[in-house]
Amino acid sequence: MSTATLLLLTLLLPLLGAVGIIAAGRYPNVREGVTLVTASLVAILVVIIAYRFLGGEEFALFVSEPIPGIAIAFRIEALGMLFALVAGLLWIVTSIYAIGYMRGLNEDNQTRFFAAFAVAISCAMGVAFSDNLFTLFLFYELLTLSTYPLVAHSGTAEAKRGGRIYLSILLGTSIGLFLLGILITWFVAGSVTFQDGGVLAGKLDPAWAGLLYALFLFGIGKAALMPFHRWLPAAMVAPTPVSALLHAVAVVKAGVFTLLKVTIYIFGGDFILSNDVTGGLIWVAAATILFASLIAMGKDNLKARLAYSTVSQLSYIALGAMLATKSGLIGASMHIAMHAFAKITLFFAAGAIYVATNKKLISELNGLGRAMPITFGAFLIGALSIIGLPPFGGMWSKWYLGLGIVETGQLILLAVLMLSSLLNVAYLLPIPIRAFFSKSAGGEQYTEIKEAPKTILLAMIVTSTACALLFFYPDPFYQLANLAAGGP
Amino acid sequence: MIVDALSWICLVAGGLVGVVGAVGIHRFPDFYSRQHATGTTDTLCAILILLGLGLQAGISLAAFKIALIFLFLILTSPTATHALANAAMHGGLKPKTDSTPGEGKS
Amino acid sequence: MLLTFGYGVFLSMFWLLLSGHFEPLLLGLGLASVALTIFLMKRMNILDHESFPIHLATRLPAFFAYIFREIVKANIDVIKRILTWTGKSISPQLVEIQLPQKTDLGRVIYANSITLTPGTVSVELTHDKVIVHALAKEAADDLSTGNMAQAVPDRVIDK
Amino acid sequence: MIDIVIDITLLTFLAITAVAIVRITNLFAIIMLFGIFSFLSATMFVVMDAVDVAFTEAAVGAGISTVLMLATIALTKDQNEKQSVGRISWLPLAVVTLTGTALVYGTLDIPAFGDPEAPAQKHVAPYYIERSVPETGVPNIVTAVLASYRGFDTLGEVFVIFTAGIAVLLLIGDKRRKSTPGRNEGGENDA
Amino acid sequence: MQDHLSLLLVVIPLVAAPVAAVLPQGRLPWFVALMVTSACATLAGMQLWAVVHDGVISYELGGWAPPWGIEYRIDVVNAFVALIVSGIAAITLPYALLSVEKEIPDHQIPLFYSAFLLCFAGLLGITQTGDIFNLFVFLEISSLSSYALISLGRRRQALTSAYQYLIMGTLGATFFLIGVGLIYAQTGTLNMMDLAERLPGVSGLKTIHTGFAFIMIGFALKLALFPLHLWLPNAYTYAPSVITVFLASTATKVALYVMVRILFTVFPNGFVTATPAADLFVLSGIAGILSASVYAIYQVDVKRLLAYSSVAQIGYMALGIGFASAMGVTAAIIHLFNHALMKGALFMAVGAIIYRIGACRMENIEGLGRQMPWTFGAIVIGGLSLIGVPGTAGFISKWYLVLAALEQQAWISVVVILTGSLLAMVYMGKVIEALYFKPVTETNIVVKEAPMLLLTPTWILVIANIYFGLDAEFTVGVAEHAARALGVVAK
Amino acid sequence: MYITASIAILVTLGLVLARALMGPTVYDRIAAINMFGTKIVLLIAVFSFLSGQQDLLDIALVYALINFIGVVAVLRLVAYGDFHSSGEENKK
Amino acid sequence: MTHNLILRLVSKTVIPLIIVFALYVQFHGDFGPGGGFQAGVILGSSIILYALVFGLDAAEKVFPSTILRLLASLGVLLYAGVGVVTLYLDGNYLEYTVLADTQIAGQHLGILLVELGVGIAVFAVMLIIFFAFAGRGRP
Amino acid sequence: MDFIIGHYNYWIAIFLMMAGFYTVISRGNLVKKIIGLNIFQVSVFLLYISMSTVKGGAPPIITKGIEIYSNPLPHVLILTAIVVGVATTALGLALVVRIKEAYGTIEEDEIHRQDHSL
Repeated sequence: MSTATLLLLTLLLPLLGAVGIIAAGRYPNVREGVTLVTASLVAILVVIIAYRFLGGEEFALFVSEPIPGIAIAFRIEALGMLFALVAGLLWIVTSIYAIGYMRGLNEDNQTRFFAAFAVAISCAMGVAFSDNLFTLFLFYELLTLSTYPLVAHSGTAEAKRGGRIYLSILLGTSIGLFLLGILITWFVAGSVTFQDGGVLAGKLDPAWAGLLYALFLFGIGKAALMPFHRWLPAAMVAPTPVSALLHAVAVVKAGVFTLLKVTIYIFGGDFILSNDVTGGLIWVAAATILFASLIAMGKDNLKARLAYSTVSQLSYIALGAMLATKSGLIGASMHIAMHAFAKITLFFAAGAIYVATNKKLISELNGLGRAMPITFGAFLIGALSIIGLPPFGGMWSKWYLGLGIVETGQLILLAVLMLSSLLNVAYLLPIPIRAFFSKSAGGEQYTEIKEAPKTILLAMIVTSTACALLFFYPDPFYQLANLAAGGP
Repeated sequence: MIVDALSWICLVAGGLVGVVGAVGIHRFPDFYSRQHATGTTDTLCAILILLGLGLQAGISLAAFKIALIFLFLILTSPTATHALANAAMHGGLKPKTDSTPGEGKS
Repeated sequence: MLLTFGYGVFLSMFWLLLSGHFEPLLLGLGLASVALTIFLMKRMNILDHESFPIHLATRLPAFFAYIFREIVKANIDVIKRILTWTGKSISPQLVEIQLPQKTDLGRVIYANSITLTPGTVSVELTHDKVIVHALAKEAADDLSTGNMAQAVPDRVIDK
Repeated sequence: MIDIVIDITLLTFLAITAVAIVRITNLFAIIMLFGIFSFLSATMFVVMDAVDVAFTEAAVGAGISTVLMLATIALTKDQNEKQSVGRISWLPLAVVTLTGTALVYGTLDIPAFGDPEAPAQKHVAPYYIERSVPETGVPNIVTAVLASYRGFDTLGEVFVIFTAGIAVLLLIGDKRRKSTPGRNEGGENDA
Repeated sequence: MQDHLSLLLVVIPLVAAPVAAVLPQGRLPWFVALMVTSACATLAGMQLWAVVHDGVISYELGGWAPPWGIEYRIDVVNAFVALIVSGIAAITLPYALLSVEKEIPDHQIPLFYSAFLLCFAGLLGITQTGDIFNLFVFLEISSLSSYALISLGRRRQALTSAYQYLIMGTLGATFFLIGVGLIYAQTGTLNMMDLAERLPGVSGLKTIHTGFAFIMIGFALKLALFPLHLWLPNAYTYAPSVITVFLASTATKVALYVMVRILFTVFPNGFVTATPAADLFVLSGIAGILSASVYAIYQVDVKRLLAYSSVAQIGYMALGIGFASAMGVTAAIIHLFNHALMKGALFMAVGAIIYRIGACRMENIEGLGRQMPWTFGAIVIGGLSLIGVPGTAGFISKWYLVLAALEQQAWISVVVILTGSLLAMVYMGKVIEALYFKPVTETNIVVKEAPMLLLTPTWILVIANIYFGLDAEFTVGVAEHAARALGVVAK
Repeated sequence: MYITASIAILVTLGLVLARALMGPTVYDRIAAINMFGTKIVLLIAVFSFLSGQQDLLDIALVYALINFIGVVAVLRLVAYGDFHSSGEENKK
Repeated sequence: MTHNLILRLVSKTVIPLIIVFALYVQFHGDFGPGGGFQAGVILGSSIILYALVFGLDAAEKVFPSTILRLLASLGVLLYAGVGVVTLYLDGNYLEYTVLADTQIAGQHLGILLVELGVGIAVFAVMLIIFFAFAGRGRP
Repeated sequence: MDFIIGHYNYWIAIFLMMAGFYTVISRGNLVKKIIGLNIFQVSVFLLYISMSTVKGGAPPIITKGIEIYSNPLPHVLILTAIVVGVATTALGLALVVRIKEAYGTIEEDEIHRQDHSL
């Protein structure tokens, strides 16, 4: 198959899947069959593409040119490949998980759920493969819109409130700031196509470049930098598979991914480094890391804590991007993958707990560990990976980030990194510890509680295993990250 | 020449009659008595002025048109006056009347 | 039929006098206009002796002369009252007068004449009488004598 | 000279009538005065040599418009304005003053009344005056311009009138007053 | 045929109107109107083609050379606007059949279509003409018929709205007349091209300035430019669905066209920027976008909400004009086209809802999205276009507008444009939420999807929204061409 | 002489206008308007001779006509309150 | 008002004269003030006078609404039709010159027809409007 | 002085316009608004015709021996405008009639009170 066909297929397949899901809406088994088949196909496709990409093939696809000079076009480069790989692989896992979860809870509107899910994946692929800022923006917005029904899924007042915050912050920042950034870029550089070395380099006064970067930084609301992080905890009202999708796979990663793309291909690492474009902004990321961690510690709601953890972790990537050194960029890119696997494990676990026990608060978890060992085992693995301890994948990304900081010599940042790791420990580890070692308040033994449905367990096992595997075989992701950062 | 003089007289007289009639509608006390001022002076004023103009026009189309205007006014003016008085009567406007002269203002 | 024709001739004259143009086109249009008018009149049902009092033609000049005299008299009277106005020169009256005329046309002309003449305005006209508002008693008395009723051309219709 | 006297007197009458119309609250009287206003302005047109316009304004303004207004108040049965006379609405007054001032400002440059050298008399108009008879054979230039040179405007004008007819038929063309109770569904408390 | 193209465009609907008025009840009047509008759309397309390829068309009505006779003068700008108007009309008519049968009493239908055709012809007449007074005449044809059409709405507020519109519209037209008079007094001509030649010589005069101001205010009233927009929300809310669709996507566009024409073609280059007019446009645009969008958020009637949104969108166009640059005018013209598409689609979809349930207040439409998925889809996509999400026509407009603003370094405008999009998001979000995320009310549970005859035109416009969002070559090309034709030069 | 006549008519017009403005009854106004119309007709007739344009007589004729119709309309309204009833029921 | 004899009779006398006068105005627009529009209004006024004096029903019997509607359409179509005819004769729209052999004759004919159209349309529409107003609220 | 006499016409026309305009925007009675509108329009006509007048000119009807004519063009325009005016008036009044039937009043305040809107 030609490269263009493959590319197009990756984009269209989830959409076709969505159509199939709607068509099969009345028959849950067929519907979920369609979901799984599509997800598998997409995963296979992504792997094939990655393989051929690493083999040196060019993937590009031109669709149309709405405005002269601005095209809807796709081209795969390393970073996008990495993102697509993460999204493609995790979709199938999430699907498996979601089937168990939705069935376990007997949710309404499952057809809409799965269809929107598939569309969201398609959009994520579009973001990953986009060749220019315009295309990226297009799919970025579509992603927001297609995930809105997911966030507001339950239809309760709270869900709608959450959905509204979600939409308003994401669309707001993107239209208000991101689009403006794109327009200014177009206005200044006359092009918004991603280019090695950046299109803005040399065309913009560094002082203005800082401002423009700030527009992007805050405008890409999906990256959840403070103060535009509110949507993420708000979106926690969604069902857990959605949270997994939002926080691990599609949405937030699309955000930081976009940030990285802008950094690397619009500004160019060298331009940023040599002109100190991000000098002040980097502290926003640093502050977000710390504050979000601190807030996370105060949250008793498990998903809320994980959400703030995500906010904090995303800022690692933003930080790495703004460092703009090679190691920093590698670290940031790898963290996309590493965090994805780890955080999705955590969410899966949280969802499993909810399905099995209907509990949402951390303080209620005492003693559950013995009733649900697999779940909490997976949770522990995910937590360790997030903290960055070997033998889990999270270590690598933190390692490279640390290296990046050292290269720039901003040792205070290094301190931030260390401190935040400590905070990670402080807010994540107590959860499995409580579960395994504390006694429940009433002293019950939870004999009646069993593990979550098998599909959920399967998904958790897969992702937690992946966390461990990535420590030993980070290669595919490292290669891609390295390529993206401009390495050999 | 005589024609000129005649028409001059007619015109001026007509104008005067008009003015006096207009004064009349301010002087008379109630609607019905004002009707006399309008109904009668209006007609004479029109007659005189149109006559004056007609004399100037001689025998011509203009004269015919003046005659037509004249006809129209003479037909419609009293009709309107009458109809108006009639309507006023039906509308319930009572005239101030008195049977003995000299007590016009009651 | 004769009436229609006569009226047509009358209207044609009227047209010519208005127009003053004698080109064939305009004459043709004039003819068409007259025809249309007659047609409309028939449709409106207003073509009869009342609307076309040609039978009174012979008596009209005399009548006009009479009425003109009356008008002048009336005006002199009214003007006098206006100019000498002290608040006492009028004594409005309402009087009822029997109508001698037998046709509508005659009554109308009579009523209008009353309006045109000294100090009297016809207020209400019914089948056999007319109510008159008079400015002064003399005027009302004058009317009652019936001088004017005689002058109004009526006999032609009465046969 | 008498032209100017007539002109100025009539204009003054017009102004008085207009003020009276603004001040009076009896609708019947207002309509009567509007009739006078139309007659006066028509006479102004005569004085200013616009005979066709005068013709039309008299027939339309004093005739048709007045009759229609009378018909309306006959149908609405409201013969008095409810708004109090003495109340001056300041905002409208301000708007009106502003607009008026702008217009007066605009007339400061305008050629004086009757100026034969005004640009308006020099460009297109002389052509019509010179060429109307040779080109169309119509001595009344207004008719020539109306029906031929700017015949399309007049076509538009006829369609305007036609539109008005259609519109009136649509609105009140039914012979009888409609008494469809369901017509105001949900309309009462519309915010 | 070819020679009389631009004339036939106006005369065909004009002649069809009296014919439609005397046709018997039934579907025949509709059919006549459909044929006429389709023919006009074709002709308009041919005309645009001809203009683009062969240059300006000048048609002398009555065979009299301008400036003595009336001239139709077509360049890319009016050819484009004429195409928008007739295209929208042609799409509206299939939609009209059922909607009108539902909302208008049977015996009024022939008259309804007659008035519709008159309105249509009037708008085309305004667009085509090169004579400023002829413009006034056709303006009145379209205005009068639209007053009547608006008053046919089912609720009694339609009457008061139409009245309000009549007063405002007539004031506007009279202001325009005053302006034309003043300008005539100093130039002696009414032909636009002739004016363009003669105005530079007198453009310093106070009379000309006042005349200019009056023309602008007059058309601002017609255009519903903030703060003269007060009539628009009512009129659009209470008019019959079809009329709302038609007027929302054509009438204000034509008014805008006239403004652009007068600003840039009739008055000499630089006149706009030398007067405060340009700044006022920007100011009014900014105020309009912000305030009308905020108003829209608080509306409970969907039609009214969209009407306020229209006011805001007009603000965008005003901004574009106010920049008085080639880019700005291009943006305004692009938005003119795109807005016709999106508002057409949205009002059609809302009309479909009204067709089914008779109302469109927020509490009436709860949960309808699931009962009427296609209608709902149209509203969603139309809404996205309104917000300016990429991939829709709305985005293209916003893109060019922001670029134009950036070019002028008008940062506030940039912020306002983007804020406007955000506000659009909020109010469209409200509608979509009510339609889809509220549980279906008991009365709505039995509601069926709108009939095909309503859906098809709606979706044609929806698809156009997406198509012109993905391939704006046509729009942008024509708009740029148009801006050139207008003779706009950069500051 | 035309001048004298026209001035006299103008004066009359002014006085009549005052009556129309002052009322006090509706009938006074109508009467004033009727008279105003007549005087305007005369003014135009005089003016037509004053300016030597005899076409104006047509206009004067129209004015007379319209004035008459206007007054009839007003009267009808005053008498019956509408334009459609045949009036037979009011017959005395 | 029908019982008011004076008005009835005077109107009877005057109405035909008004009609002829209206038609005179219609056809003499070339030479003096007047033309189709004025004629239409005056003609309409005469019928209005008739309606005022003889009752609306009588007037509507003379001109039923269908006829008026046809007349209105006919009038505008006559005007627009002249333009269409000129198109057929290879002229521009409303270019009357092509209607006859000489320019003057063509113009003359064109103007005459066009004014006739205006007159008919205006007359009919004026009556339509008046009847609509007057007939509203009839029991 | 010449200036004042030369502009008197315009100014009075403007004054009349403003009187009409004021009536339209300040009065609450719907019929009166229409009348105000009419006055406004008629005054605009006066303005136009004032512009068309030529001192010593005759009405624009070609007559032997007359050289100076008034400008016919504004006359034509105003003829059209009068027609437009009467059309608008008829339509506006028809609307008023319908409003009266629907609301029972022709006062704006009262209508607002009934609708709580507009």
